[in-house]
Amino acid sequence: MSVIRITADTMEQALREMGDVRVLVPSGAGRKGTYVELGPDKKLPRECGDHTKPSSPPKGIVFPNNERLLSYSLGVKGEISVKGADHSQKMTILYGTPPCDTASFRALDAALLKDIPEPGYARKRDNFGVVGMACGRQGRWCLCTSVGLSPRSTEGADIMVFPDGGDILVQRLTGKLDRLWKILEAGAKTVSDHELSSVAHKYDFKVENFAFTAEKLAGALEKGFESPYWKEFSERCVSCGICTFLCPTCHCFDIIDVPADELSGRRVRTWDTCQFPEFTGETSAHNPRKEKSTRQRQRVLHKFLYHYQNHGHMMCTGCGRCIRYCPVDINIAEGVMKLGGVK
Amino acid sequence: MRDYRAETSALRQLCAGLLEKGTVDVVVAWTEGEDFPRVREMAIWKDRADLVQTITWSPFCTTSTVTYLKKNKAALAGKKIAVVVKDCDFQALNVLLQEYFVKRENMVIIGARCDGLAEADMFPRPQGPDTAMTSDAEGVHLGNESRRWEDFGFTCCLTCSYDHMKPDHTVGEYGRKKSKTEWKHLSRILAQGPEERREHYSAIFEACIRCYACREVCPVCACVECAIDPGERAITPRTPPADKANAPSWASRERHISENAVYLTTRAMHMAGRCVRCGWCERACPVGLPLMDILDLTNDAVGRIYGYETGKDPSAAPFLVSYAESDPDDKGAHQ
Amino acid sequence: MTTEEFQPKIVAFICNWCTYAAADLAGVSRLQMPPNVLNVRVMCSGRINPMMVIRAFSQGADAVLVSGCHMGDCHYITGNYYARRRLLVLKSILTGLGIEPERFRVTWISAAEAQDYQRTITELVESVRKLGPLTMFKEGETVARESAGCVEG
Amino acid sequence: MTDEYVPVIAEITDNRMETPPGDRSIRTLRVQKDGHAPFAHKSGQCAMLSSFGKGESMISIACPPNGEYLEFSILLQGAVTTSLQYLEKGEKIALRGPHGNNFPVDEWKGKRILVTGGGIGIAPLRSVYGYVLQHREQFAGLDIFYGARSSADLVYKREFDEIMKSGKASVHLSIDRAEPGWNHFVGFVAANLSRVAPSPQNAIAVTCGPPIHIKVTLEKLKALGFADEQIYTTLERKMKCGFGKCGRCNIGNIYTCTKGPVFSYAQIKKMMPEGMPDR
Repeated sequence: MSVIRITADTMEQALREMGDVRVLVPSGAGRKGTYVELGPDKKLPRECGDHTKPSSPPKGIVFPNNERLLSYSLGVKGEISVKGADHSQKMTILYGTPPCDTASFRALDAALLKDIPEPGYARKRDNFGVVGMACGRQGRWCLCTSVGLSPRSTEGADIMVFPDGGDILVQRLTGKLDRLWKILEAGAKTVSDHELSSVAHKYDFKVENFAFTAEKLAGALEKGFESPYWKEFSERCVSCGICTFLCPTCHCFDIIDVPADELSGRRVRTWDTCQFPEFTGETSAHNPRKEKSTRQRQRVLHKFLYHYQNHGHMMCTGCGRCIRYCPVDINIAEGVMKLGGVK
Repeated sequence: MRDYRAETSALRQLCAGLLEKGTVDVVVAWTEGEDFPRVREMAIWKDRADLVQTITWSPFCTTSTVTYLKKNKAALAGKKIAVVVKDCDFQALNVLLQEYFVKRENMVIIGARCDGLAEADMFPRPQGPDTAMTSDAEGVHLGNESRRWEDFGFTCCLTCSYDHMKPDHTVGEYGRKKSKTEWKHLSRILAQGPEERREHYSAIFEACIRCYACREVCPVCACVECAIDPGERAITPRTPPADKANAPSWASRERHISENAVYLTTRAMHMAGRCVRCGWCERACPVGLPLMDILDLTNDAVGRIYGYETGKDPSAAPFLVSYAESDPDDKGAHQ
Repeated sequence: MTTEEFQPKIVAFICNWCTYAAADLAGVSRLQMPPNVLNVRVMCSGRINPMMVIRAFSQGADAVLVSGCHMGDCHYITGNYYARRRLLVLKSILTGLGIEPERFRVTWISAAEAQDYQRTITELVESVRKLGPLTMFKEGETVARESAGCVEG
Repeated sequence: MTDEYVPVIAEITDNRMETPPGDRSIRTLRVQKDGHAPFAHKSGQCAMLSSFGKGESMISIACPPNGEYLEFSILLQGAVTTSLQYLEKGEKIALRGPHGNNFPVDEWKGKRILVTGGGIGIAPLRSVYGYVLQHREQFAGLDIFYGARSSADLVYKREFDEIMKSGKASVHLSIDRAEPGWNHFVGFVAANLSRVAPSPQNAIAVTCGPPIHIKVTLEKLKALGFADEQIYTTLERKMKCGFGKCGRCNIGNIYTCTKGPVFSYAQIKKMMPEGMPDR
């Protein structure tokens, strides 16, 4: 069986005793929150929801904002020597992410590992597992049920946890965290499918901030490419990177050279965003996305159309961060609904 | 006690009149959004004058109409613009006037007296868009819910004391305003030793994700080409290759403590005589950094050492491109 | 590394018309000075962009000196007046951030004041030697944590 | 696991001047590694050339596959291209690739190939007409239309003279404005095209150049009766990674660095409208 019932304390003890593993947990909700290491003074989260969701997404653990790709050194006669970077990282377990953040790894895997894998992400992903948790409280900007997920969905999780009173039900979904699973499984009570579904059912509430189903609107979005609405939608956009840097699935990046001196330096990958005007600006001054309406269109359609066409699921996971933290109240759900003719 | 419903309807009438009489081509104001009481800045053009009925004014207008002017400069160029500004936006507009970014003769300034700003997220929602909005010396009241000014933690608003503006039209009582609390935070930081200050500011530099929201929302960060950018925004098809190849690179886009420090320090430097302490950068920062702690170092120097009042006089020379023979000299270690 | 052994790296932006001449005269007169200073000759102190100073610090300078003509003696009439205002605002910011005021000096030394130049440099090197290396702007490569803002610890 | 970011180090074995020095200088670099091509490629593919400390640029490979060398014709544009142009014979260069798809030249065997290039857009086309010239007997014909602003801006001039002399192809050169001593066509490439009016019968048209060139040429080719499937062009956007991850070169859901840069006009028509050449 792959579902067991244990106490939350057993889980905490198991994670702490794993030794050479880095365990990351959300440190708090909102702007001040981030994902931090589970130190001795930190308690393992017992529940999760909008009230535990940090403004920073967990993507930075495997897809850092700043990562060295290679170091180079040049000789005075034009010789070049290049050393690739070591992208490996200590085994890391992310614990207690709400389903929206958990599902972000499904989207990132699809985007960054398919065909030719992105080397930095691929190496870090190898040593990284996610213990997702069912979400107990929706927030004002949540839209997971509109994008094909739900407060109990297990997409992207290696192990899923359903809090049930003081206990938790633990469901094994992949073999990635089997070391942890073996510790938990020893002496634990197995749980029937029936019991799992009755506990999971508690998390089946409908998130009703925005009444639409994204998959049904894909066709309308495709037709709405040249809609004048994009101009209205992006009119007050200030072209900052909040919506994309805080998005758990946005993964566009820039590659820059940082010279240390004339003859050596490093090549670095940093987060980039389609919202910056220079993102697609070519040296010849030609820029296919010069207007901010075209840039906002790229953001919305990439999430709700292009990724869906290429990988079969929405790139938006419905966490609502881009809506909540947008300084000028640009609402991606509202945009999709208007374009899709729902509203 | 101020009733923002009443002030809003007065404002709507005023704006409708300006558009109707043809005094202006466009009104830039806050309008009701989908997510009451959050507001949205919008340009209402003459041909859509019916939209003035969506104009709103309340302490929830935490954004800046001047940023809207800055970001939509091309669309608004050469037009007669009426702009609704709260007190800090007014100062920002004065800074832009000083730098010839906008022309005063093209502007009709509607000053909305602001008693402080309130965060929509602090109130339970959703509430109907007709909910009563009032405020008094204690705080803000939205329907049956009340929050004290201090609850929002908008330090810039709590210490705001602007009282010297002359708008063309006013909303609300345009009397003298006193700050609600005294601003002691910076002096507390400065009273610490260099070691502690380094620690405090290093934590800010380290956590910055370089989304540039602070720069983009800033109403006075109005340069076409920012020194921090790799020189790509000002390129035209006629820019010679040599210019593009030799563009100076002041800061790299690497995100780590050192480059973040370069970015934020440079921004603080360029804000000398520009920062009007509207605090929007701090409110917008998605990782909650106390950015005003950095900018106040600049504001403190500009105000205390040079006695310069930012944004007070639209016809004065900008701070950084002027000098006085009485400016102080470097006193070595005793700065 | 003990403070006795520490050799500070100091970048001096000096104006062509006054301080550079003073430095030249100091050299010709064989005035003894510590060798820790890298002189960068510029045409006027008014040419110093504050970003040059910030960049110097972030690229590993332990102290920065900007030196030009005395007030009223600027070869370009007012360059040093502008420089004084913006550089001292920068100094206030840097001091506030926790960079000791000794690390950033703005002085005015005329072409004849070789001894002033010698004294300024000696004092600067001595005081920075006592302070030790600058830790505020760590060089990029030495930063262990490459993931700013995402993961703590 | 191979690291996509680590480039191959190769040697510059030739750096030829194509157009006079100045703001529109074009030079052709020949790159070899131990006497061979650094990697195998197909006509139309690109490579990411590095100039360390400046950055990387996606440059079309301007020669047909030959196993011996790669060639890149580089127009002076910004920081990277400037430093690439300064590379001297014997110096090293870092490059990665090949990136992108290719012109289906093998499928075109037995057909007449029509190449229309504008400006530096002739560089990727050189890998097409070069291939056709290599295997001339397998193709029914070859027409090359090529134009630039002035005679000084024309690249591969000597090569075109040789091709014309050899009679293996008909070459139609043009410049935008009249010049003394110019005995070819004066006007845009598209105008030259309608003057010659090649037949669409059993033909494939390949075009590349500045966006306006592609747009007008497409219209002309359509007017001449070419079907959408007979017209091929390249779409290039700013690229950073070169393998479909960095997210800036997409047109709709198609990443031009992996699914492109070569598209038939029929494919382009099915794409999101931002793929149209005038965008």
